Amino acid sequence: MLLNQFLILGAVLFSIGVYGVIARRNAVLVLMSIELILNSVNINLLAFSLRSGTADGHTFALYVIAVAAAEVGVGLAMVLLMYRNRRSIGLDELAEMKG
Amino acid sequence: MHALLASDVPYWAQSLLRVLGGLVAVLLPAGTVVYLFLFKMMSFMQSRLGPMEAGPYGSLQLFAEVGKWLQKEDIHPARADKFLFKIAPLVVLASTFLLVVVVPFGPDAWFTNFEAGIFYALAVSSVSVLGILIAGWASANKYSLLGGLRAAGQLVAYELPMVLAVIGVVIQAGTMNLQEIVVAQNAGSMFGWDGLGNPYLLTQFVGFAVFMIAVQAELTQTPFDMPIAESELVSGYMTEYSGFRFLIFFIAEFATAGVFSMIAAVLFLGGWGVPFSWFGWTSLGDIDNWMNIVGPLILFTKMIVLTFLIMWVRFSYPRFREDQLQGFAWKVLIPVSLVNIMVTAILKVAF
Amino acid sequence: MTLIGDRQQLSYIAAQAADARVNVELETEGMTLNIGPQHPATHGTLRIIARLDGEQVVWAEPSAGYMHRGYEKLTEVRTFPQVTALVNRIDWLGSFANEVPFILAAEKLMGVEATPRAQHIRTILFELSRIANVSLFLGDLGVQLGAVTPVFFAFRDREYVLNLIEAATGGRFHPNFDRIGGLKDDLPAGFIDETRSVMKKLRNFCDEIENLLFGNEIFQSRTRGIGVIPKEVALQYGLSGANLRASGVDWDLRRDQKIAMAWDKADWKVITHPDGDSFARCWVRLQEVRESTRIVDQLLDTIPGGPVMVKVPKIIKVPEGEAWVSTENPLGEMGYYVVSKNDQGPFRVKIRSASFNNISIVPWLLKGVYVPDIITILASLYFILGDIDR
Amino acid sequence: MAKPKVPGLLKGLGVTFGTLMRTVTEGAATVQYPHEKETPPIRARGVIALHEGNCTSCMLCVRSCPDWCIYIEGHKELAPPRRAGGAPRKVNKLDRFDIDYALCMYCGICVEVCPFDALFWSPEYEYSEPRISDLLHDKSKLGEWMETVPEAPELEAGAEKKGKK
Amino acid sequence: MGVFPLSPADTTEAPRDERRETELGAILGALGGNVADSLLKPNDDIWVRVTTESWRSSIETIRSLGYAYFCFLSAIDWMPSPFGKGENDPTQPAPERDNSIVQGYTGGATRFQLLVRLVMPGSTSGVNIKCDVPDDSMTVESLVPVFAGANWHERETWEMFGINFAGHPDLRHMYLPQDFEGFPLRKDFPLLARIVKPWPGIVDVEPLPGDENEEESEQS
Amino acid sequence: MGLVDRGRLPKPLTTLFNMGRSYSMWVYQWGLACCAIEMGAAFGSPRYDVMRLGVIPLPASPRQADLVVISGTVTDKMAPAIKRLYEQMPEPKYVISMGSCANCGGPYWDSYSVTKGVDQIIPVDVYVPGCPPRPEALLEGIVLLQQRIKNEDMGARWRGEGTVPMSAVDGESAERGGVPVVAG
Amino acid sequence: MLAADLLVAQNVGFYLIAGVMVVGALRVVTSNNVVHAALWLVVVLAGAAAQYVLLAAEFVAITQVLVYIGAVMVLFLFGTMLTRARIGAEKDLNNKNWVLGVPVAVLMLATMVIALNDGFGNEQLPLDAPPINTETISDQIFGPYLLPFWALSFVLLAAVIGAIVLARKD
Amino acid sequence: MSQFLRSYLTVIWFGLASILIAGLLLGISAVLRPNKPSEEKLLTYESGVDPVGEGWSQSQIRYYVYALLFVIFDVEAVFIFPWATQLERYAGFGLIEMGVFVAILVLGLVYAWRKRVLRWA
Repeated sequence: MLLNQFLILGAVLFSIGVYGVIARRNAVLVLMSIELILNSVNINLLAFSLRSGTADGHTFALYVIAVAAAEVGVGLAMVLLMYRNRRSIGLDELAEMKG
Repeated sequence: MHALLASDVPYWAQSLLRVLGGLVAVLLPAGTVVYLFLFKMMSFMQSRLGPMEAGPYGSLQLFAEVGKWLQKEDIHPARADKFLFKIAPLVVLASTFLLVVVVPFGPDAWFTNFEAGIFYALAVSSVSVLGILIAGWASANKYSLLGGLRAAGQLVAYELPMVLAVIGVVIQAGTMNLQEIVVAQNAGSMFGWDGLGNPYLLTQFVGFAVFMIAVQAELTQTPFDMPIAESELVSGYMTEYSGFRFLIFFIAEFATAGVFSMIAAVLFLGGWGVPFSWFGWTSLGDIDNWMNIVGPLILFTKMIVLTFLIMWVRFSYPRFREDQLQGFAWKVLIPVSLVNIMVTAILKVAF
Repeated sequence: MTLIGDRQQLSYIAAQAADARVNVELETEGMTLNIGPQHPATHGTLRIIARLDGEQVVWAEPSAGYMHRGYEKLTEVRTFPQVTALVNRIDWLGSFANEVPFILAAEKLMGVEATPRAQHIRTILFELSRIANVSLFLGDLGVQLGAVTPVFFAFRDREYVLNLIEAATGGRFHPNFDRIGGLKDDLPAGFIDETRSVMKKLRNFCDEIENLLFGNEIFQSRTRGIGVIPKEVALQYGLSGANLRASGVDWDLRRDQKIAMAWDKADWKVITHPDGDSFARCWVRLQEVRESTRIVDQLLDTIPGGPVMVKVPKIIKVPEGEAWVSTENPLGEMGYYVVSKNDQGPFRVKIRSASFNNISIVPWLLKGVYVPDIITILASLYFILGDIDR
Repeated sequence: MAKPKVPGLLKGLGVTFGTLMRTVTEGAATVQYPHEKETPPIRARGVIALHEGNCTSCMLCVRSCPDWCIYIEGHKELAPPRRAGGAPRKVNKLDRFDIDYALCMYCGICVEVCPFDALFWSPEYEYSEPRISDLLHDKSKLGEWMETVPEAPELEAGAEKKGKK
Repeated sequence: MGVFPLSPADTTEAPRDERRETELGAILGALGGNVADSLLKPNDDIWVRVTTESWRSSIETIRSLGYAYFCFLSAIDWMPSPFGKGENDPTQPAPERDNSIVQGYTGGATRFQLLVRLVMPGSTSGVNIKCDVPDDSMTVESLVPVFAGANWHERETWEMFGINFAGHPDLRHMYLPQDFEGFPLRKDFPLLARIVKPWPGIVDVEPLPGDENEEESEQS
Repeated sequence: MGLVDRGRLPKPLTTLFNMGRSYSMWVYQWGLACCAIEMGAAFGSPRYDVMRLGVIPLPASPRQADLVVISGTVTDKMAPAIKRLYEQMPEPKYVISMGSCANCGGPYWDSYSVTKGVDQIIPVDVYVPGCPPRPEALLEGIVLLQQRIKNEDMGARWRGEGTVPMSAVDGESAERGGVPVVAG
Repeated sequence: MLAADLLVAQNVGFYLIAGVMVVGALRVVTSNNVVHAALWLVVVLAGAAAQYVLLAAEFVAITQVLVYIGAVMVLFLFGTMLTRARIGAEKDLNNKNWVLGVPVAVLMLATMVIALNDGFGNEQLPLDAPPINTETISDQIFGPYLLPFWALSFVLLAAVIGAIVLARKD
Repeated sequence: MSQFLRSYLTVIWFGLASILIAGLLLGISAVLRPNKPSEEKLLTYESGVDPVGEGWSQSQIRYYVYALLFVIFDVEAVFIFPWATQLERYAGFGLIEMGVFVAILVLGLVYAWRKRVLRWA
């Protein structure tokens, strides 16, 4: 197995995630895209960890997962708040609201 | 068994044997639970007889059931999300199969021997939530949706006490490997007397109680059967399912009951083992080979006892309300199991 | 018996109302949930339409009529014996109790009174049908709350009572045993002894249910403080029977009304409960079954001898007049307002059935509760579809 | 309240377990229907049997039936006189006596009003049919039910004896 | 007035019922001119007929006298049925009947009368209150503001008799399908099944040939 | 597809599947009126215990039911719901009409709001007489239905011919003339 | 067993799973039904867990299943069902300027691929490295990384409080 | 292949087996069973009446809060597990380390409790 296999897989997922963040209007979908990005990061972390033979990457992957969970929790709560107030979870409308 | 397989048999045959074994390990408990408890025990508790006509004492009832369900029409409601509607039962069944993988049946009779076995079991058991949530949503039915949401809310709420209850055992055993947990219980001793081994049932009684309550809830059995509460939601997330797909849900429900009971037996009752001192064993290596045959039977017996408990409660209690259920999990079970962990940890460190 | 104080009651009601209001403001796309006409919780074919916000009921209304069979019209085209056979089927669980007030009303118009023995046997059968009726309620209560076993116990022990009723009247359900002026027939031999032993079984059944269900902490937490009906509201809606007594009104037509029945020959208590919640209603019914078994036991000792029928002509014509008779039926006050025009059949019969009034409170009661509480409240109000729809 | 309070949850478990044990040791309360059958009480209103000889086709039952489910047709015949030398009597002869059990409400009014003791209640109940037309029992079938009619029961003490069904 | 011997207790001369007399007196006193007629049957019941205009206020007054328990509300159609009871022989012309409207206790002037029963909780002191329903407008005040429980009863009465209740929150069909036509409890509402199905009782025993004039077959 | 209903299976298999159908009848918890209580007694009372026969009263939703017992008065308002719920049951499905009301309107034959017999809206396999029928009578109806199913020709059912025996010879035993299904 | 076999088997596994993951990820960002997108995300996450296993990270893989599939996805599904989850396709899930995303993503991917190829080329991963066991991870967390661990607890606490504050009605 | 990976391969086999067995049975069933859709039959079941409104509802926010709490505590459990296996070695210091962590999270639970999000009304 090549190291690059994993790294490029990570890169692909990352890019798809970025596309999702840019293109999606629905806030929940944006959060999902962010999850994609975080997962690609995890793959990289673990791949490097295997390369170096240490457990640092694992520890950080765990932390990433934990923080991602917290992020989703708060993010979705915000989405819900938004939905409750505006009956829509379109992000561009949110931007309009500001201006 | 594994040692035997590893040396002589090619990998594909091993895997095939394992899969067949897995089928037996899933379907046998399911059949047993349905016939023995759902049909017979329930009837007896209500001073009835249960199925009697199909075969002697209704022993062929299950075959009749399968034969019947095979011919039933499979309805997909027009407004349902067809694809998700179809795969939801498979997800639930797959979760059961993934769960049975970690159960050790004997000293060498296991399917897999993960280092993080119990952790794995807890992880995959939560997959069924997805299946149920999908089933509830994809049916496009109000009862189903309410049932699915309730089920998901309940399953996640009780996943946690279950996880926390297990931690006590892990602290005591110092490992997450189920096989080692079994050995630790059967090879252990209580106050220097090893006639009983050290089943964690005795030391982790609180953990056991919490675990069994959580299992009851995970299996959506009364008093935690709000997701399929008949008098409220008709059949909850299964309302729209007909034909064989419904049977898959049904099988999965009872198979999971069996598998969870096995896991509980492994964690708290010493699994496949009997106290090692009876035969003068001290470690996994000493155990005679016949234990690979007897072990599954012992485990099966323990499973029957635990499913009896589950079903006994099921047929005796009324059901909670959804908020009471959540309150019970968060205000009683989780604090209790946290305290249990702390006490266990302190004792472990102290002694 | 723990009581919920008035203050608590009122605050509960206020909280319900406030909650419902809050949710109406928030909710825009609520869900309308149909419970029924085919639904396990509706004892038949009642339909509850509930607008939900999440699992909270914003607004709910029972929609009756799926079992409307036009009794009041049918009575106008039938003769008095035929009507007796028909009204059996209004409250199909306590059939004999349906016949009694009608027959009493007809007797009142005709100015006849049944013999003492007939009155006694009527009372015994009346109480037996109450036991058969309410014991099934106790079992069904379990099913509604998710416990499967009580209903089997209820059916098991109810069969003994039905055997008695059938042995005496010939019908398990619809005795059609009452006649203007007495009863169709006397009791068969062995009835008294058999009844005594069955009453023992029934008391045992009550104990079982009490242990299995009423003592259960889950059951109590499901029913206590749920669906509180204050006294004044209960009277406004014309609630009757155990539902009224559970709200603390000490009123039982069996005791308070002087009619040609034998309740005053026995020593028994009227059960009341001050709480007015679902638990109180169920509890009152449980105790009433016990009291009924006591009444039956006592009446069995004192059956007077003599005929069971006074002399009435074979073809009955009831003189002109109007009469109202109601009795304390298993479900509550059931009465018949009979208008006769000196004919073989009644001119107009208004059937005042208990469940109709008992259920009319539901829209008021369901506001702001949760979906599971709908079931609890409906179960504890205890209705029978035929009694609502007639 | 001196007794220690057993939690209701445990009591409930005790009840079900007690029943389980009772069922195992003493047997269930079940009567295994197709193989063993209970005899219904004597007065049970299962099916109406016709004693054809007693019927004078007087139509009383038909007219008092709330469901209009009895159909009688008959004609008059001359029968030999009862006493020798008397005039021949006019007798009603029964051509048709049908009861539609799909419609019957089993109230028993017809049995009660019959002045000639031609109708009887039989406790039999096993006559469900896959075709609704078969539920219309004709004269001969109603006659067959006569075999199953039991004797009227003894009455409880204190009753005034009447030798009526 | 019964044709049959009354039971011994009732044969005593003109029984008095002082309790009911006081109660009726109190009611009549409170209602004043709103009472159209009243009747007291000793040891039986009280009937009061109030004027249509004062319907709601009269009920309110009576309620304030302690009759707080709402028993039922219904109506009576005093018109004799044009169909009779299960017409014996539909082939024959219907027999002549006296089709004049005769009201029951406490009289009245209209075809429909409302009937409400209120009871004093905890006792058996009840009162049956009647009121005429105007034949033309068929409208009476609703009792819902007085007794919340009257809601369903009035809906039922509206559905069965076609009597309107002014001020009722929602007069919708309750028992019958929304598209049901007619008011079933009116006496002129026909029961179709009875008209369509021949009465089995008409098929009488065929007489002997040459015996035609024998009408009556011996019935008992 | 649909080998069972086309009647394209070899006979032993057909028999096997027929057995399956007859011994596993999930009956729909659905009561209408008085008869519902007697049905409940048949299903729920330990004295009768219909589960012995393989009739399992678990499902509350029509989707899982094989058998529906129309127990009680069918009103005109209820009739569309009954029709729909029957439609919503998956094939193969069976109907028992229990009691006079469901058979023919019974005591309410002349009412303005009652449907005169459930067979006007859905096909019925077995009529159980009584008002209400004793639980045993319902059991007898169920046993009768089971006997018929064991001999049933699914193909014929599918073509809308109702329950007909697989062959005339076997059919003799399925039909019975006025005698109880199981003697003694 | 030969090392070559091993290589083949693992590679086959990798490419299979990677393929599924990429398809899944694409469906996540293109699906026109939120619930479908969420379920495709489940596929991606499960695939990631499998990749972790290939990377000999057992504990992380199981954590991925437990936390992501068992918990976070449930959260997502709740979130969608609480807001809007219709059956069937929905319009306007995408931005008006979704076209912009494509070049950005492609550009980014290209840059990264070039950089990675430059940096790591054909570097092989150790094949028979023993899986990192829980013990090592545990020692890491409760040793050098203790502080982030405690910090994490504050993050989680903040998340709880924040979410409760946001999600409450008042 | 290492033993480690093989174990996980078994997991995949089991997953596939479950799908296969279910698929097989569903396949047999598909061959056997009748299929007779009708408009009424495909209608959503709603106690026998016409379905009203849409088949989804804006469900309660409470479900979400519960799920969120679960996620957070699940994460906590993830960290407790490795600690639990090694507790014997960490001894007292380990207790303190985990004690601090859990205590902070319990604060969250207490907060939720005090804010009454754990009850419905």
